[in-house]
Amino acid sequence: MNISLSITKNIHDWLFEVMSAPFATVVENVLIAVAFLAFFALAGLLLVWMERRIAAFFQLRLGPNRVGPMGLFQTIADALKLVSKELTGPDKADKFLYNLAPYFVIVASLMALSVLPFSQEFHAFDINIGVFFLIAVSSIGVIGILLGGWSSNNKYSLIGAMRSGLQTISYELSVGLSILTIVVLAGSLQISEIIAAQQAGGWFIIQGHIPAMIAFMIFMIAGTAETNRAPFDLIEAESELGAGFHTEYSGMKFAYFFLAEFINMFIIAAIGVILFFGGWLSPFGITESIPLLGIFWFMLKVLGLIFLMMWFRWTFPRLRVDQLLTLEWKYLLPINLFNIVLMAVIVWLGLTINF
Amino acid sequence: MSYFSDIYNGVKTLLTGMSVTGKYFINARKEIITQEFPNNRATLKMFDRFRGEVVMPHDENNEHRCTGCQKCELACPNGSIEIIWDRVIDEETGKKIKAIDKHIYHLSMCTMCGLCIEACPTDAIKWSQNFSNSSYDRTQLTKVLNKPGSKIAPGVKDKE
Amino acid sequence: MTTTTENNAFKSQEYFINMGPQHPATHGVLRLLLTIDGEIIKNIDPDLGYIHRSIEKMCERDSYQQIVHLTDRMDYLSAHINNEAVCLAVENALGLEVPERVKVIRTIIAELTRLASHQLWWGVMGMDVGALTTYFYGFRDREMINDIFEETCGARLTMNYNIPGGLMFDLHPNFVQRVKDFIAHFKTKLPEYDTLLTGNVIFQKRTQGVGILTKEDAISFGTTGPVARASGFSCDVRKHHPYSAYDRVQFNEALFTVGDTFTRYQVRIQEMWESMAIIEQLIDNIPDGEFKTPTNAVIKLPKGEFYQRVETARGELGVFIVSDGKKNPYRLKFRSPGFSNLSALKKMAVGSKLGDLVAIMATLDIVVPDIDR
Amino acid sequence: MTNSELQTLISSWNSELEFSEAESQFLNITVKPEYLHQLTSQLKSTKETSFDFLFCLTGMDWGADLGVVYHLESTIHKHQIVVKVNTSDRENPTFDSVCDIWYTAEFHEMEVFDFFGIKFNNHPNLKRLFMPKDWVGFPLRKDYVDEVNMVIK
Repeated sequence: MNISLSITKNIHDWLFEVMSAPFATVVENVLIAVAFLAFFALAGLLLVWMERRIAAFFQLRLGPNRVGPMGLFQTIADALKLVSKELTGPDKADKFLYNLAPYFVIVASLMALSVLPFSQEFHAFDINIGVFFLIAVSSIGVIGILLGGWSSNNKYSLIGAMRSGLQTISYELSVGLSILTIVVLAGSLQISEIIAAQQAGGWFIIQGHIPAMIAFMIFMIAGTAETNRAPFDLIEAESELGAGFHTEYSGMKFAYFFLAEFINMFIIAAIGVILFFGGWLSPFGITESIPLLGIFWFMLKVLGLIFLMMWFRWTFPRLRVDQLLTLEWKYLLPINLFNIVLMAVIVWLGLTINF
Repeated sequence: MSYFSDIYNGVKTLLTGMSVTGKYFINARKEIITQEFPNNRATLKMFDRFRGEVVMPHDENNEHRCTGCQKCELACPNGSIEIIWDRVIDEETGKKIKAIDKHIYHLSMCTMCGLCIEACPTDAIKWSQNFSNSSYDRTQLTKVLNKPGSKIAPGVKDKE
Repeated sequence: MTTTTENNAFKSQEYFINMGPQHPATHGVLRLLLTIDGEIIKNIDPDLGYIHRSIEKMCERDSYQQIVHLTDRMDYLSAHINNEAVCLAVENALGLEVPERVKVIRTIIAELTRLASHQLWWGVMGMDVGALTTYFYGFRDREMINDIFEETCGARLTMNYNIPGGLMFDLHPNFVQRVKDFIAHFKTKLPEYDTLLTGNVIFQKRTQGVGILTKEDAISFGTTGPVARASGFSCDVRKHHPYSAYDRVQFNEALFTVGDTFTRYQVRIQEMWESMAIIEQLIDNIPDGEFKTPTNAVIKLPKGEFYQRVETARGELGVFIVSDGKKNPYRLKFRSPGFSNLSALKKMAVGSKLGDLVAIMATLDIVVPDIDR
Repeated sequence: MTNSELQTLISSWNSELEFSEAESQFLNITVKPEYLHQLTSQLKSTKETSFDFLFCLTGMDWGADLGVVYHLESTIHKHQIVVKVNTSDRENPTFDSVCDIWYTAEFHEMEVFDFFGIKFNNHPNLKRLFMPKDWVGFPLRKDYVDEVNMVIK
């Protein structure tokens, strides 16, 4: 027996029952925006806490443990501190762009968030080009970083921004191509259909076996680079550039950049889960009948991938800027192109593993 | 082909690195070395030789062992010690001898080199293991080591 | 980034960047004026003196006992070795023979200091190339050495344990056992350093072939210590001019030939093994005896010039005392290893990238108070 | 080479050198400023001496004279020597730079200039290295007075 969740659909129907259509649309959009902003803030704070705790355990430390149980409220305290701080900025900065930059970063990650399905029929926006939309939207963020670095009138920021430009442009390719590999397997760009295909025939990482695993590895590497995290944190590179592009930002504007980094990490992990690990599907279909648990499985898998990214960060040294490009153009890209062909051949010959 | 062996070796070394940090992550409970300082203040004990600050021990009769010979003052490289002394008449012999009025110690100028304690011929000053010496007021770092009304212990003489 | 009229769009746009005095990679208040073209370094002009305290001038004022504690504040990571240098210079000038026990204890503590310094360097090296976790592993092991120092000398960093003529006080009874425990512990942890960082492909790519210094340049720039030995310049004072108990221990001088950042890294890792070997040879046979030879309360050196060389964790420290027979030196010059090593930075780093500069600086193992004095 | 062999060899190059072994553990050569560069480059380039390692360069204020002391070592023959050069000109003391012979001298000569005000000809970048650019006086000279910052015991 299937208990249909359909939360979003129910709310949608109810809104359109009690109000006129244009008004309901406005209310619905506002509700969605508020929900996502709340999620943005909460998930960001939780991820910051998680990062600090996990980093501490890797480094034989305790991490934040004073504010709240296990230091859970530490990041909230930090956020409050950041809100109350004065917003200082360099005198000769390009004020308009300088102030605009953090919002670009935030808007980009919020837009990407909107197409993620948290469980069956529990998403804001199930567009039929979902994956394409994700790739397109996630590249907007770099404009914010470039603007922020350029307009700060600081040479360290500028170097960071330029590095971010070349890094994102290069690794966008790898993210796109590895996603494309899975699209070949799924035969659709719509996220709900991708998950449906995995419900029918097993998670894509098993279904597509070798090429899917290669694609997953490339996706994780390129995804880490996309989110500008170590070992690809050249744009911040605290031992080289101080703080990179956000050197001159303070208070809440800095916090926007900071939170956006963590939300981007969440998004990359979520895409990885949707494409390779069956989204909100439970392993072996054990809780298929209770769609509400889909949220649990989805978050669990996402946190698993986020943990992997944190593990990368706290283990590896940083790459140099030319090695970053070598890795992309000499290793990831050719392998990726070959991988797509391999996947196409496997799909064509029907060599996928289906349960 | 070196291209593929490069990839293989690269991934292998990365995974070995991750295994080291991963091992520590799993054993984090045992391995954590952080000391939670203000919480363990009561149990935290310094080593006997720890150089906290210079003190002058007094016995139960409020007597110290300082003869006012000023050797510590001379030995100090930074001028952290100032001794204000006077001549008093010794009760036993009736001769005039030196006696300290104030043994002033500027903790703010002290570099904890220990030369004064080495120089002291009568062991009048020693290290205390007191480690939290910070203060909001600089004047509190200037200390008078001999207690008010204290006297020199009988029998303590300058070695000539 | 001003362009003059001569500069046209096709000329490279060089610009200045201030690296420091407040910068994470300069390890203190060192300021480098970099001329950069894109990411490529065109020129480096160090600007020193942000923590210059005129220790040489202060030495001309102080007595010989008092000078010792000033040297703690130079290269604070090899504080004991700096102390030893001044004490040896004074003892040699006086013709004072210190007891065997003192020589052995000085050597053991000097090697522990070297280990502690290299552990800190290893942690910071990892941090500079972006692997933050190494910092804490390095510090974990260093803490054990600091505890040993604290128990015996009373201080963790600026120990001031040496005095001219011997030691300030005898070893703590726990010392031998603690050192043995530490050696046993660190022998299991040092291979971990290798698996975590040395073998890592990213680290190797970051360091191999970066900042190469040839042997001729290494000698000409007066570099010493691990920096010079990575280039093949055999300059270990412990081997060539043995002092204290170094003439009776067996150890290998870590010598490499390539002279890049990676070999400088390897030299220090190997030196940690050698230091442990030296300590193991000495720890079980510390001779009994006095811990100091009595000296006059006021030490007066005979008229003349005295030079003492020791090997600190960073290289050769020279103490040049010119005495006119008074109780304080007429002139005292410290030839600090970091100062000469820093002068080779320009040779190593020009033409490489900004990220390389950070790696090169990390393997120079700069301690700014040592350079500024 | 032993000190006496070194002395015989080096004195054959230039008759105006003064040798001394008193009050020092090294062989000391005192050279007139005009012969300094010639002597030092010869010390490095000659095969028998090949002093290729300048391990210490010290500025000195001898009271009346200002001088520089060069500690040299040969990494091949392992012998050491000290070269001294003095001038009585306290207003404008000038020596030839040796930083074309040993690169390390570039920094050390900057240091000597900073503390003693000794100028070096042909030095590529002679500037105040440690002290602020606008500092008046040369702190390590014996006649330097600074009533604010100096504590005299």
